[in-house]
Amino acid sequence: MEKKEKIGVYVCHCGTNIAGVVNVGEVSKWAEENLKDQGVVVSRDYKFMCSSLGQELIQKDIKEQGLTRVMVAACSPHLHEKTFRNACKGADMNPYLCELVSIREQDSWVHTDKVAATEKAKAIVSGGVARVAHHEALEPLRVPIHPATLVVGGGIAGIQAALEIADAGFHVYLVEREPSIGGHMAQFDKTFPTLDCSACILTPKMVDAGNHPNITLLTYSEVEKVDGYVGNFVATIRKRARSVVEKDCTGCGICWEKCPKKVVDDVFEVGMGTRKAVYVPFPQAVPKYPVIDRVNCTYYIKGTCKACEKFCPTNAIDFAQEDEIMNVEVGNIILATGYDLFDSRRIQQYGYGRLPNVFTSLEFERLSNAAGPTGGNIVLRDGKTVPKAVGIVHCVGSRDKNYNEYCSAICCMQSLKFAHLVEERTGAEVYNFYIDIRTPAKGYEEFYHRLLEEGTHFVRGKVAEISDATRLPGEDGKLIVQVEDTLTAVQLRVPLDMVILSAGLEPRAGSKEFAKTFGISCSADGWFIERHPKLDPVATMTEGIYIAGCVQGPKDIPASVAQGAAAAARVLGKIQQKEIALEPVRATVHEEQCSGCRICNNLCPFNAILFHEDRMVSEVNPALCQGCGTCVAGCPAGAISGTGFSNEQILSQIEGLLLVNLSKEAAAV
Amino acid sequence: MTQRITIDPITRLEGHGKIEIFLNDDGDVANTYFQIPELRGFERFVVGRPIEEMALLTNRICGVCPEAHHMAAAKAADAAYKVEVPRTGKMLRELLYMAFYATDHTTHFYALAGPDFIVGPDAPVAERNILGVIHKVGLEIGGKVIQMRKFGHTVVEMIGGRKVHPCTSIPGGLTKGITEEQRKEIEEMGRWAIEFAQFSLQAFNDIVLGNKTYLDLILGDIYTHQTYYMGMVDENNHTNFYDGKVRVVGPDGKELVKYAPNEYADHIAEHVEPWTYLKFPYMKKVGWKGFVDGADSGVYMATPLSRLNAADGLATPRAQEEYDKFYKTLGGKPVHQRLATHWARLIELLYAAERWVELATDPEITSPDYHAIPTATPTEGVGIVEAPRGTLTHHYWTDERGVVTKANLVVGTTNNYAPITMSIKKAASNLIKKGNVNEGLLNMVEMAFRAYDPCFGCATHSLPGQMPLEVTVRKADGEVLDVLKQFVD
Amino acid sequence: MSKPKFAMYWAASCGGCEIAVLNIHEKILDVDANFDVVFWPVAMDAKYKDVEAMEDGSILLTLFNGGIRNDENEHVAKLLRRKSQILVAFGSCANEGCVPGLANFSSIKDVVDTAFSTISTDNPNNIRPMTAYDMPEGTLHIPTMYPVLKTLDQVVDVDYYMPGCPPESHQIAAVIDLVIQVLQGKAELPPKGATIGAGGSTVCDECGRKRNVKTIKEFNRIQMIQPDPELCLLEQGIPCNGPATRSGCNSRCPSAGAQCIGCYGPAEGVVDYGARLVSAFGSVIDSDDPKEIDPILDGLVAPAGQFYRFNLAGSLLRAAKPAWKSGD
Amino acid sequence: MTEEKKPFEPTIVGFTCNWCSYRAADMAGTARMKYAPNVRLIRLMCSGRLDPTFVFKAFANGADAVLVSGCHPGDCHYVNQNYKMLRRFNLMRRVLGQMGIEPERLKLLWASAAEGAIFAAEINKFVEQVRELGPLNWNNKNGAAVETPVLQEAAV
Repeated sequence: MEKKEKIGVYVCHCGTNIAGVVNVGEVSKWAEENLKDQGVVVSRDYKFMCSSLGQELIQKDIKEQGLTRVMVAACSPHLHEKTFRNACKGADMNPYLCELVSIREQDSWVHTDKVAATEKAKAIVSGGVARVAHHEALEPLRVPIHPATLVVGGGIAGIQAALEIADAGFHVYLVEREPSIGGHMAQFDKTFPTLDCSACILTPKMVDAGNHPNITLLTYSEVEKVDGYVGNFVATIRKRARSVVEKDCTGCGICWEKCPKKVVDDVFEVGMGTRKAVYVPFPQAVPKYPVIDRVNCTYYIKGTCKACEKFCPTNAIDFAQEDEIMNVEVGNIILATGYDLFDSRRIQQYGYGRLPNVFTSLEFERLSNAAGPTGGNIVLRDGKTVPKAVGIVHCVGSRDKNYNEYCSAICCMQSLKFAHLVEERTGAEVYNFYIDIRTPAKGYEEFYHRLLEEGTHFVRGKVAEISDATRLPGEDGKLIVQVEDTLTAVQLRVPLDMVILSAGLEPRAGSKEFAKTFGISCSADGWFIERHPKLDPVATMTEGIYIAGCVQGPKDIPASVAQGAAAAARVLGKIQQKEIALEPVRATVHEEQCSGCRICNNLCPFNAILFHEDRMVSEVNPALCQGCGTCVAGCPAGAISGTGFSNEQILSQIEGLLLVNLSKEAAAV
Repeated sequence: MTQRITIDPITRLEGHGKIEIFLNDDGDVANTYFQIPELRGFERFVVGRPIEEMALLTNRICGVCPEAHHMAAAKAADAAYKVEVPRTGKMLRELLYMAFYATDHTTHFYALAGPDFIVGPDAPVAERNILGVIHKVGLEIGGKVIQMRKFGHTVVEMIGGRKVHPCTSIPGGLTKGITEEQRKEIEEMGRWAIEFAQFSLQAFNDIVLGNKTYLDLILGDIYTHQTYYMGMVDENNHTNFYDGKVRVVGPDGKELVKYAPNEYADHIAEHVEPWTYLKFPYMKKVGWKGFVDGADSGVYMATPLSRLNAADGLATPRAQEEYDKFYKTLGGKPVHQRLATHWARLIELLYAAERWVELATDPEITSPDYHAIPTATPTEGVGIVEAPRGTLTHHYWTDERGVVTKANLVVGTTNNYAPITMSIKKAASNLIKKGNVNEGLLNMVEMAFRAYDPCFGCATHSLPGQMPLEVTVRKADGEVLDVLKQFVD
Repeated sequence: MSKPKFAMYWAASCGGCEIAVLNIHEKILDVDANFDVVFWPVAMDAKYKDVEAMEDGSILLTLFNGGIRNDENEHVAKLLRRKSQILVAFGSCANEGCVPGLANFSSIKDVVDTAFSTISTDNPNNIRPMTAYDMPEGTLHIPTMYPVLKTLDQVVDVDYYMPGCPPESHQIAAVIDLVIQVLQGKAELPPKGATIGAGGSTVCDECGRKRNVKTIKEFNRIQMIQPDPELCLLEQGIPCNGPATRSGCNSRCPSAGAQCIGCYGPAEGVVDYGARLVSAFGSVIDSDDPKEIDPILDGLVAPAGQFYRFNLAGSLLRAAKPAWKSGD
Repeated sequence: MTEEKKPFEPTIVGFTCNWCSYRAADMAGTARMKYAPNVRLIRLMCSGRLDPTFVFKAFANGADAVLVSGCHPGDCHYVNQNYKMLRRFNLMRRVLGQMGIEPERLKLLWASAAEGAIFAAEINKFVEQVRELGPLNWNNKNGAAVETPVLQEAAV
């Protein structure tokens, strides 16, 4: 460095926390004597540097001794970096000219050998001094926040979040992949533990969302690309062609009445029922406009038919309609894209797909739903036979090393709900095959006891096999569940008419790619990672992007709603700030040195690096940059520098650390 | 008491050398030592590098003739991969090489050797340099020499990618070809080069052969040695610089051996002396008998003269005429007079220029078929070319990935280390009597080895370029009797 | 009045630098016109002794090429440092050791032993050259080789660095123009320690090949593929050092279809050349799976030799080696 | 130089990322877990910031070993930058090997913010391994110059 800095060194006792092991006085003295050429002009030790008195000590030196740099050796920067930066600020020194190194968490607390610990403290201090000499005055970046919000996923979590924000008076774009919002909850019959009708509580919210002046509902749409950064995202959304002109459609329903083409509904009815080629997924769908399923529509296959067009009273059918690509500007994004049901076919020994009367939980939801294919009659696949004995298998695809190790959280309660409904509507014998019963929430345990009283059988054991291979009398035409009752250690063969697989929850297919689109990270399982598992469960590592509902991990409706609301609250908080300050730890490309080799281009997960074909140079967008420094380390031309963690800072810190060498003979002398 | 004369460093040769001349009490020459003071050890540190890099690394052995190392290494790599370079690839390499040859021979004749003859061995030192040459034969020649160098380097860059240290030869051929426009340009430059070569021969003819004193000097005994002669030849025993077999003829002109590159180790061995970093190659069959002449001594030389001696002729018409004239004038084959090497060099210059045009006018020279992808597993390969300063041998062993595990280099000038040493001693003994040393005589000592155009940059991987000469004559007690200087510009 | 004095010298080099200087052709005359050339073995005669006789600092500009391989090289380097106001490390050898610096991978013993035990060497008594050897007529001396080859600034203080193996002639011409302009008061000298006669970026900056976001599934040897003549070589898996190598050569080798081998050394401000290539090549590998990464890396033969092909003598790690300190 | 009798105490430089491994170190501290005092940590924002120059510099300035530590694969605070470091890391080890430094002197450690105990244990293990290796001695499979032989030694 050309001009010599004046550095103050402050070594903290932290009561006895540090001084108990490290000879603080010696360290401070050593720094004063040995680090002169590095620019140390004053070095003090003090009981509690973080105390107001300690801070005043620093401020006094800055003023009186004209310090240009401050180096504090105390606790972890994660604890008090801000404290000391502010102290410097208080003395009109740029806060970023201060460095805090830890001689507590990384020294006094973890070592017992006082001599070694003191030596290490010296090394750490000398490293800090060498580093701080290369610090630069920095200003936090301030960016304005666009008041609109993008909510991806129209399930209960997304709806809740959208409504909270919209009600607060800010605009929301609610994007849903399916023709209607509602998500999985719309498929359910009853909700545990209260057993109130799912539709009854969900529909009003759907309608609100549909009519809300502050909500732009984008169903049958998907987010294809997200550019920008917190406060200033631009989302590219593909609004798929419905073949129905929304502004003209009244949702009268004539078109799907007249449509001659029946199609098995694999989505909403999970293959249990049918719909027309032009359809709304379910009666209470929001919005009410139908969609023409171009894959199955006769017109799109053969070029003839057009029945719907003929009969439409408002000429709302438009076969030529094309996908619409729209860009929306938003300040924050909430992801609530939910989950996929575990595919029970993967567990072959359970026979789903092969044995007709093995049902998945979602199939059963439709079966028991009054608006479902059987009008709520719980019957076998043949559509008429009422089962006399029904088994419910818990933890299908969950808590299982072969599939998913995690617990899907909702299956126990769901299974109990099923048990109740079966019992109530068919009077059949119900068997629950479980590993553990987990009912940790308000009213859940009570519900479990209610079931016990209703006389439902509970068999504790993991089902080995479900088959139609009958051996014993009375088994004819039955499904046989092979299971060991681990409480009695007896092998059981339970003959049943119907088996319900309480399948677990899995991340949406392609969630990893999806996460990439938004520049956030997934766990190994594929659930999106929150900023902090306890203290920040709805934020992500990417500023301005929040998660709610099952996208973050399996959870039930109340938890999803709570997260939706929580995410909304966080977004509202941000919007209220109008602008935010970003840490000025950023990468910068020095154009005259950049060769445009493009090696850095694939190093940034936040798409902060753009390449200018015209000038053949790469550039880092400072607001997009999160400051990880990977591109700085990656640039072969050394053309990228990183504030706060520059090469000079790190290299001199290394030199400083190694001034004190435990194995001198190993040093190159 | 003995006197010691130190010539350090030697002037006007590309490299670093030191001559120690010891006089006996009568002031006559007791012995002479020619020492090479440096070694860089390429054989060691190319180990561990992939074989395709040899042509790029060994380039750096010598910046005077990097093209020669580039070619020898590339050919060794071809051999290691057992890959046949497509005809166009071979021609492009040879074309680059001919342009280099013409440039190098020109530089040597006009800047280094020319002064001795054109200006005269006993002319004032201040005139015995390129400028002197220019005065003697006319100013325009200076421009022509520069032009020749420019043209040569232009072609080298067109095909080799760079003026110095070419980079395009890889196992199986080259990384690029040439366009028709480039071909035309190259052809024109080649035709100019032929004229230049003929002009040079004419100048040599008028000034040197026309002058009885010079002719006597050339034919005189001082510069005569009876040794073996080495040179590469094609299937018709015509001299070829880029490819062929190495032929060695004896002092009697009869063929001793004609070996393929991969057989070199059966025929060449290198003798070691503790007072120099350079080794002394000799014909293995004949054996090392010390620094002596004759059919029983394995000493051989590899220079333009030896190449002509080892061949039955030259493959291009004009050069062949000169070849015949050469032997007619000097009384038949083989020619033993070292100073005739300068003439031989000019004949090679003409051959190179003619071959240059031949190649540049071949219809296939612009074909895109300049590289064949190797398919065999590399093992071991030898590559030999004729460097201007002697036969250059590169030999590499590789593992199955083509990574060099061992290397051996027998480099141009090294071939001539023994004969040079002998020439120096003979010249010194003849020219220094009774401790009486004068500058002209010393220059004639230099002429003895300058004929070989030694490049110790190659030989030692040391310092090429010309070094000034200073001779200090000392008594044993170190008292300086006399200091002689000469200036080269 | 007398013209400022100019000198040029080579230590352990191949002479390519001298040839490159000669290749500036008529520009040479400018040198002659503006300088009094007092020491330039390739061009004119003058001895060490004459240089020793000069006043310290009496030479204005000295271009020094070649590495420091033996005591004689170091002696001349120190001599010229004393006599010169401006000492330029000229060419790769003086800057960073160049190819001869690869010898620093081996011990000097290995280097010498290898040279004197090749298959064609006839050396039954296993003789090695001696720095002093007694012959009947007297003792013969040759210089002592150092254990490692050093760069110029490892033995003397250097004012400017001019990279390249050899430096490109157009760059040499440009530098000579600059110096002449300075002499005429028309220009300023760059700050001490600056790199001259080269660009501030890397070879890709001057390379005409098309480039995309770089991701590589395997590295290729140049002779094993028929490369696309338009596309970036590295993107075709060819280990081209261009991204990390200082610009200034007009991307000679890549333009000729050959990979850059790095003769212009590190870019402006780079601490360690090889480290940049470790970053670069690590960065382009298109895999997050160690089981996949390693096979890809196997495609790079002896990476240290590639990353430090010209730079070993100047590298962080080698500069730290105890062996360095000897001879100082 | 007074510690002849004492066992060799290696000096190790450790690079940690701000989010996982540095917090793991903090965690070890708050939990008062004890480990060897030989490692000095440098905090980077992300292991992806690890420039090989840092590692080479550490060895050049006399470190006997270098520890590189980041978030577990998949848990990177910056999505997947620790993978990008991993690619460099493997290449770095190969280069060190040729440069005469045993690759074992460069250790990679994934540690989450919760893994203070693992962090402490791994450091102890590493310090022991380096003690085994002894001081950095530049010994080189390729036989690079460690001692400084003069030519006479080479002569017979």
